[in-house]
Amino acid sequence: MSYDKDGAAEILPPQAMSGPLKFQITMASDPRLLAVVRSTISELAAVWGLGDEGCRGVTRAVDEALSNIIRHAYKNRSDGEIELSCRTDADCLEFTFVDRGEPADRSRICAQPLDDTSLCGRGTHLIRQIMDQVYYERVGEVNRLRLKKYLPGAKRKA
Amino acid sequence: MSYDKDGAAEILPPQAMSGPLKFQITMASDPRLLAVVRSTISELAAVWGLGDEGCRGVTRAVDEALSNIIRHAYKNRSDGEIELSCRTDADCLEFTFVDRGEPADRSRICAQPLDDTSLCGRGTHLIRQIMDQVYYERVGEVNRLRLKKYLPGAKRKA
Amino acid sequence: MKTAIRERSGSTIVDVTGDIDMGTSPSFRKTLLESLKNTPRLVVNLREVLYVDSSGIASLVEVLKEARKAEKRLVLIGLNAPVHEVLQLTRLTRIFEIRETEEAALES
Amino acid sequence: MKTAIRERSGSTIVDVTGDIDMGTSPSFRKTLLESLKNTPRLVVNLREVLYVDSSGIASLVEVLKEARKAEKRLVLIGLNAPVHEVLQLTRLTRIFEIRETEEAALES
Ligand SMILES: Nc1ncnc2c1ncn2[C@@H]1O[C@H](COP(=O)(O)OP(=O)(O)O)[C@@H](O)[C@H]1O
Ligand SMILES: Nc1ncnc2c1ncn2[C@@H]1O[C@H](COP(=O)(O)OP(=O)(O)O)[C@@H](O)[C@H]1O
Repeated sequence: MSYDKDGAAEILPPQAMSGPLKFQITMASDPRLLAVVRSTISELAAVWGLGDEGCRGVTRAVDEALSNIIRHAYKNRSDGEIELSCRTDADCLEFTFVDRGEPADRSRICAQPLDDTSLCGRGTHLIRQIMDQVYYERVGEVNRLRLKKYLPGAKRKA
Repeated sequence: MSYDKDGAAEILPPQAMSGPLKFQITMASDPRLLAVVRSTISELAAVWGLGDEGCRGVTRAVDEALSNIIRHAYKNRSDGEIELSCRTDADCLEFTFVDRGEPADRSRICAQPLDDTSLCGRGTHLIRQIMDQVYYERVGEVNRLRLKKYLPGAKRKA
Repeated sequence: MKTAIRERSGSTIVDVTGDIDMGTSPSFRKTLLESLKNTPRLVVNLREVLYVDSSGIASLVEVLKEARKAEKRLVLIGLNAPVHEVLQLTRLTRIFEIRETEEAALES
Repeated sequence: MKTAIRERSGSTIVDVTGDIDMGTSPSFRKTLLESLKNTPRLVVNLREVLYVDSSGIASLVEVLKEARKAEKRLVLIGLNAPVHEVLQLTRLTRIFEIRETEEAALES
């Protein structure tokens, strides 16, 4: 599935950046590590030059994506492995998640309408509201989820 | 080289922890990422149950070790790769750094007396004051640095 | 995340500290549901909370449903910018009773 | 890390914000050395600094040496716990002139 969204106004240009920066995390699928990753991503987004709201946005998207992997792909097992790669280009930020858990049921993603009082189903909506592209694929035994956020003023390529 | 130190009083028992947590970072040898790693390690140490001073201590040790790798092993090149693995046991915290840069000149580590006004040479001292064991080895083409901190009350094994 | 429970003017106030995420929302949910049983008005003070994820939002929605069923009130106070943001993103700002301060929550 | 420079009562005050580490200490060092040239007393306000690494310490030591050579004064103010800690670990608390507040730095 692939998704494109207009408006990335809350994200500022990456003044602090001059070239791509490699940063990758390999972690256990343990909810105790979510706070660690939030703190990492929030600081990484600041290094990339995002403003406060932009940092909060990408941090939330990454957190919700990791929670989904722990909950759905690994069925709450805490000994699975998740690889999170962070990459930046002149025009976008990209987060890639790889796990070896259950494949996702695509029909259930963003299947709940927002605006109601259901007790689940908001995580995937939040991710799509914040990020410009959400791309999921199953490759052999692994799930790969890619979240992309264009920087303001950057040309959008599909 | 290996080093043992008495007194780990500033570190509290890991109340929050119940088992080992895998957490590994693979990063470019770029000083802009130091702030990101500090924020990660400080949060990870909190998850491990360390108090404020303990968190600041291990964060400082990791930061100084990374700075040394960037400065000395990679000679300030920012496109080198550093792998940082964080591990915890019932009795200790361990950080392992792997890089593919120049080997370290062991005779220069902690070679400067403290307490003077020299313009360098404090990083390795700080690491050894904070951590209980500092172990460096060259394995083939890579440098491996291991920093270990015992938790209070834990039995110390060499 | 930690919670502390107080009584004031016939209401129960739960002061929450720390992030509410997938790891901590089960205990957040449990504390709120239990506190709701013994009070006509549950005030949740989120001033020391800087992050609420979708599972925390789901917990709040569940407590709200329980409150409505029992004809009780749930009031949220002390919302920081990031917490307000997630309620807006999930279009729930109008479903919850939100007040600035504890006084405002107890007055109305 | 950012620096802002002000003059007050014949002294130069440098307000520093953010972490001083291997990446930012070169610009920290440069600002201090240049500011020192034009003042008899350089006050470095570290209230908004929560981390100084060994390269930041080395910069401060270098500026202190320059100040002594030129018979000028370097005063550090607003040290937070982590900054004080690193000066203690490196046994430098007694080498630097450290004051609580800007007023105390300008008085003496
Ligand atoms: N990483 C994932 N792996 C497998 N299934 C997923 C994943 N992410 C989402 N899903 C599916 O999409 C549905 C909606 O997800 P979400 O909107 O986050 O809400 P919730 O997690 O509360 O159900 C989930 O119930 C699940 O079936
Ligand atoms: N990771 C490393 N790789 C190679 N050499 C190192 C490394 N760490 C330390 N050294 C050597 O040890 C010396 C002392 O290091 P340190 O105490 O951190 O002070 P400084 O970096 O200011 O010289 C360095 O000058 C260098 O020669």
